[in-house]
Amino acid sequence: MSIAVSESSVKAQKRSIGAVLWDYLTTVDHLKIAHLYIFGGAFFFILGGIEALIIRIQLLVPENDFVTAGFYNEVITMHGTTMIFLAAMPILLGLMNAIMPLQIGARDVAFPFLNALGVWLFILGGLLLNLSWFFGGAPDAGWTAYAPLSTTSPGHGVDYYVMGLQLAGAGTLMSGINFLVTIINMRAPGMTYMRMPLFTWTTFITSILILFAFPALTVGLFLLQFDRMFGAAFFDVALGGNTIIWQHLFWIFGHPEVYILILPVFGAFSEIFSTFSKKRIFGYTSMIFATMLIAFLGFMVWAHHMFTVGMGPIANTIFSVATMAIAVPTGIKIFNWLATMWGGSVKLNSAMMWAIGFIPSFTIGGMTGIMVATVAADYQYHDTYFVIAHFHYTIVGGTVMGIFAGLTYWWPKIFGRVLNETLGQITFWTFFIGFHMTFFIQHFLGLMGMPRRYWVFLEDQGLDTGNLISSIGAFLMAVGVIVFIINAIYVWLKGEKAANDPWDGRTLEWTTASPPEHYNWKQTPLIRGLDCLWLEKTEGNGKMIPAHPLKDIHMPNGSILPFIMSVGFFIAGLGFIYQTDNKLWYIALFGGMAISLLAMLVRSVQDDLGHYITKEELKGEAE
Amino acid sequence: MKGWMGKIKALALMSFMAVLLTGCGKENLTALVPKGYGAEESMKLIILTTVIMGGVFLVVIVVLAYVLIRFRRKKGQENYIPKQVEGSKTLETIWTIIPIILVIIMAVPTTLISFDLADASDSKDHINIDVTGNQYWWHFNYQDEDIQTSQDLYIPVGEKVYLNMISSDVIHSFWVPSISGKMDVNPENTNTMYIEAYEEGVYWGKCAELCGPSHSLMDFKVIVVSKEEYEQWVADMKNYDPEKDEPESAVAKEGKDLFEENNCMACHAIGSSPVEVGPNLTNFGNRTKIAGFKEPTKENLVDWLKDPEEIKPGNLMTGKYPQLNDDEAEKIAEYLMQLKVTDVTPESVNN
Amino acid sequence: MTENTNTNQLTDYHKQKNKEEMKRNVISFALMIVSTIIAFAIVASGVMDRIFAVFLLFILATVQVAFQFFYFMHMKEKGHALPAVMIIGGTWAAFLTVFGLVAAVWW
Amino acid sequence: MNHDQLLNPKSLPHSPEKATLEGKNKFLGLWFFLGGETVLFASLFGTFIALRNSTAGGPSSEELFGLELVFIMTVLLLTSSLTSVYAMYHMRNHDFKKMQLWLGITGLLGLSFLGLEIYEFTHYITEYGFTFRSSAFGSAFYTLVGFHGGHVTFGIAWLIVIMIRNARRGLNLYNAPKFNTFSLYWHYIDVVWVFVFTVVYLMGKVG
Ligand code: HEA
Ligand code: HEA
Ligand code: HEC
Ligand code: CUA
Ligand SMILES: [Cu+2]
Repeated sequence: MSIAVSESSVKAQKRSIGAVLWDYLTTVDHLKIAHLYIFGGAFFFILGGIEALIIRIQLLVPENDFVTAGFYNEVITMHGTTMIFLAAMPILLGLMNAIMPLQIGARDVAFPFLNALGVWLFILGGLLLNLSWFFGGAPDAGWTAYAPLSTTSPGHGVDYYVMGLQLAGAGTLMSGINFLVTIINMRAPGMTYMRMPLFTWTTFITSILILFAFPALTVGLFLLQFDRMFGAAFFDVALGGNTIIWQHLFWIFGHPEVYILILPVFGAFSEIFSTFSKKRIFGYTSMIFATMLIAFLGFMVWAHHMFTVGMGPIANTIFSVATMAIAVPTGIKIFNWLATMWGGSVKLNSAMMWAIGFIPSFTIGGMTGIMVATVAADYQYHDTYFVIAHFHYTIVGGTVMGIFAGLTYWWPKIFGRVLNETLGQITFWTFFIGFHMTFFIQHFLGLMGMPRRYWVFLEDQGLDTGNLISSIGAFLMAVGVIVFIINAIYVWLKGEKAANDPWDGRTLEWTTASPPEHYNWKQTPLIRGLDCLWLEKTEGNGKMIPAHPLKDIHMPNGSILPFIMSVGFFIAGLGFIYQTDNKLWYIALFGGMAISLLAMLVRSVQDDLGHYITKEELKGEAE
Repeated sequence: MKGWMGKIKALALMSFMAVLLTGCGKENLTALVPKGYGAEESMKLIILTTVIMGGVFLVVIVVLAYVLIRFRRKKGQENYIPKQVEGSKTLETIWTIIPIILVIIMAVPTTLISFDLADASDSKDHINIDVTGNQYWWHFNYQDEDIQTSQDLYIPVGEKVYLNMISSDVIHSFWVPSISGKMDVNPENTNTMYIEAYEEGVYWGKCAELCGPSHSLMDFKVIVVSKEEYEQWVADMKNYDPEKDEPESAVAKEGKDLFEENNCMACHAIGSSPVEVGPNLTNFGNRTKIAGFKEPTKENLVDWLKDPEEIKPGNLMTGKYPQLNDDEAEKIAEYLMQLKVTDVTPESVNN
Repeated sequence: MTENTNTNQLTDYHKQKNKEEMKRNVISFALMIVSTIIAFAIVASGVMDRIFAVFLLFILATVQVAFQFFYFMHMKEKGHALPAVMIIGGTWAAFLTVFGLVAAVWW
Repeated sequence: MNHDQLLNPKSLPHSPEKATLEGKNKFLGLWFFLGGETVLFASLFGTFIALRNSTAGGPSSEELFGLELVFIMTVLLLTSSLTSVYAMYHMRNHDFKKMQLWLGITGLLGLSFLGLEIYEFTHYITEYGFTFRSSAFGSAFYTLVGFHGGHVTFGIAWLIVIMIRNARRGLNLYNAPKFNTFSLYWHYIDVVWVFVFTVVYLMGKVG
């Protein structure tokens, strides 16, 4: 059996589907892994979007019975969980995977094998979670899974939640470490920290957040798992347990998580504003500093989700004021972006439209964030549609718009095609209008007395019009998303191959092919300053200077092991879930574990030294 | 705190134009028309922050619009290379300092109000009520008076009332938007909050923490009556003796027997008995709603008795008692509907 | 595999340095054992009152851990700036976590 | 550099564990991993401290714990930390045999630690009926100490794998980083134990 599969550098010929599939199953190349992240994330985004549409249909009119109460709770739980863990984060990880190595001049990430393991854990974790739909009901305790509702929830829904997130979370943690080491150790010559593009910087800081935030979730999930599956008493009040521990652990993870969602797109927007204004980013240093400050403060504010828990006024106000402080660094970023455009030559194509639409949308979301952070006012906002409005303004108006912006901007680099501009504009306008229609009105719904997670709202409570408008808006958003999908398929079938540098870019990724070869550059470029490509365009010959003469390139070997390991964990996950019903499932539990451990053993026993692409081969591929 | 309130009230009016267009929601439910102390204090902060946010947003949007109009790339400018500005110490300092100041302006009243709302030092001098959250109904135990009720909470107008809240199962959250902000009802510790209503009336209360399928139906009412009426109510409730109370009509009598036969008493108390597996039904005839949200008509009650699951999915009464036929249900309903202990009812509010 | 390999062979100089370092490590080990003994002794003898004992126990633990990090795990050496940042960052996050779970709970 | 050079035990630089990019990556990656582990254990410690008096009528820490056993376990684990330092010392001196020897001792010390821990757990279960399900305190205790024990177990397994795997290959640039990362990990387990014995056992005894 040959486990190591060498990636051939043969130019893309027509290959059979099986070969393509095998290629992706065994790949350790950062760009292909990015493809997997993006496609996986897009799949789950559509799934989560369909769930959102179900929510909005149910809330179209008062006392609707489109879905049952139990099912509604499953839908909102899966909507939140899917969107955050399986849609937004993976797509962001995909963008980071594709672009960050290209921005620092690395050939791949530091641990390609772990990278592959991470993506497969995400995909199989996501599938595991969604299997619950088919086997006895999805989790129904909210994406926050507050105990004791989650520990006492009947059926296996919450078990799927625990195991699915445990797998996906482990994958994310690996990616975080991987990106950190890559950025620290694998920058091209001359790429000092203060010359790194802002997207790389935000990747770096996001990774730190991942590293320190996810373990808290891991522990929380373990406790939940032990309570549900092995009779532990962490959240069992009768045995001295305490349900608030879960809330703390969840939010110690959960709040940094929302910055994990937003910081990468802040980075992407910085690149986009700068490129399409033809200006360097305004206040580069303060942008980095602000990002760090957001991350730092982000760890000290988690309890603002718990103002009504009864922590007492001292804790409440400390967390409240700490939270408000985040307005300052975020404001710095907003105004720096505005200043970047100021005096520039602003080109309004679809990538830039997303960025421009983001500014008012996210500002509203951030400002309502400050409003919910004022603790005594949050007694009113908390757990109402005001909070729903707040976080959809930050997440959809920030993260999702950022994802659309980043995808539009980097589509040529990642997929080798430029997206169609007309379709792009249609997507933007329908989505943008639909978004504000859906969520703006929800601020008022919340204050008018509509709590969140309500299966029905009652007649004659003044909530009808608002909900109707909101639901219509959601469908407009759906139109936007569908047009985007059409766009992607259209350019894939019909579009021309993209140029290396279609946007007159400024950063290193635009110096290599679209899409790049798996070794990224024949010769690692030498970096001479910030916005290094722009520098060469204005002060050099428009091309990067190679840092060394042409020589053999060392690349890692592909491997099927990450996939096998993930499958093992997947099987073990099922074993954990069902061993409470039937002890025979222990076979799956231990069997799955054995598969994974065996794969791990093979991995560590093998000498896997990678392979070389020789000078001659490289020369053969003349430009 | 009155000073800054006055000055910004005018501005606040403007920012609430949008709200007014759609209405402020239903009176006695909306948080936008506060009728109690907590809601009013929260509203002060809501207004203050909304005004500040309006200002900040205006600045951002004006700058953005200006940039888009002024610096948009026009035909023939494709090759124009703008000046590559690194940044500006002055500007960056300005937009660091101003938000800091704004945050401080918000932080101070936030702190004051939060401490004020959490100050329970005078709880001894006021009415204390134990609140228990259950899937999916509320129970109220008037500590000092030895009175138990469910679903409808009677309080006197203009008086501080302390609520000591605990849950018997999962986490709930007690929220009467017009009167006060919410507080979680946890299973392991008692949370205390106080409410004070300014006007008589029947106010909607909602459960605000996901607690299962019927979370959205876990409504309750706060009935604010005048002080005299409240005292009357307390006296009536206290003096009520379920033993002595015999229904007048024959149907209701039969209903009472059926109520006992079907073992409803195992879960439902009538009178101040401590049974609280299900709602206390002492003054059921005065309820504003059945099961928290259904109009108190006989048909609805019969429907409830025959198939509570249909009305409140996941409720804990379903399947715990013998199936009732139409006739039995009618009779029990008749009995329950005439359980009126006092003349102080939701209707008597404002009389 | 890498561009900038360090091909220095092992020299006597390095051997000598390794030896000195090993000596320091043995000393820190001894100190660790001593602080462990003190910690256990404090508790076993029960001579100290609670608050003070707990305080002292934590100091001893911290000292021990510092030895581990700085000597056994070489954090004192150069090239360890980032590991130091990581551990300090992790410790900070850890501190907040413990604090949140213990002190900021409301009762 | 090519593959032969990488696998050749004869051409080692003086710090073989960090001579290659892969070695540097592993080294740094492991430290980051430990940073994450710090938060992981902090969450467990926080949970434990919050629940340590929630005995639900069962035995409390004062009644349960005996200091002698814990002291012996502590000494075993601390010593194993020192022996792994010795192993790294010999690695830097390119003395593969001695390195393996000290690693072996480290593993044995780790195993005896683990043995005592298992003995301790069974003791609590059989003598006091104190289990994972007894109370919130029980759950928190076994989870925290068990997580640490799990880390020890994993460490020993890892050690065995790299020792056997490299027994015939000797020390080279490809595997030196593996030994180094193992040793860092092992020290870290010791660090965690210091807090375990302080917070769980000593504080449990003090009350
Ligand atoms: C991308 C995700 C994201 C982002 C970026 C944010 C950003 C912020 N969030 Fe939000 N939040 C969520 C996602 C996000 N949030 C989610 C998912 C929830 C709900 C979870 C759940 O319960 O299910 C939530 C809930 C939530 C709560 C709990 C509410 C409740 O349940 O009662 C709070 C409370 O403080 C809060 C605050 C904030 C603050 C202060 C910011 C700040 O970072 C915002 C900072 C930005 C600005 C302020 C705008 C720009 C600044 C200027 C233009 C400068 C000048 C401005 C001023 C001086 C005001 N958020
Ligand atoms: C990344 C995070 C994210 C994103 C992007 C979204 C996106 C959306 N969300 Fe959601 N949401 C959450 C995170 C997110 N949400 C979370 C965390 C919660 C809390 C859950 C909880 O309480 O536990 C929540 C809760 C939540 C609620 C409250 C439910 C309740 O409390 O009862 C509502 C209600 O309106 C809502 C609506 C929407 C809508 C309309 C969108 C829209 O933006 C969606 C737009 C997308 C589409 C409409 C998809 C279109 C695609 C198709 C139609 C596919 C068809 C095409 C093909 C098949 C090729 N969300
Ligand atoms: C297992 C205990 C149990 C039994 C037995 C039981 N109930 Fe109930 N009952 C409940 C619970 C719990 C509720 C609250 C349901 C909810 O609102 O979620 C309730 C609610 C009600 C209500 C509505 C109360 C209100 O405040 O609006 C009525 C009326 C009622 N029950 C009547 C009866 C009658 C009549 C019987 C006997 C035939 C009966 N119950 C038997 C537990 C029980
Ligand atoms: Cu009770 Cu929601
Ligand atoms: Cu938050």
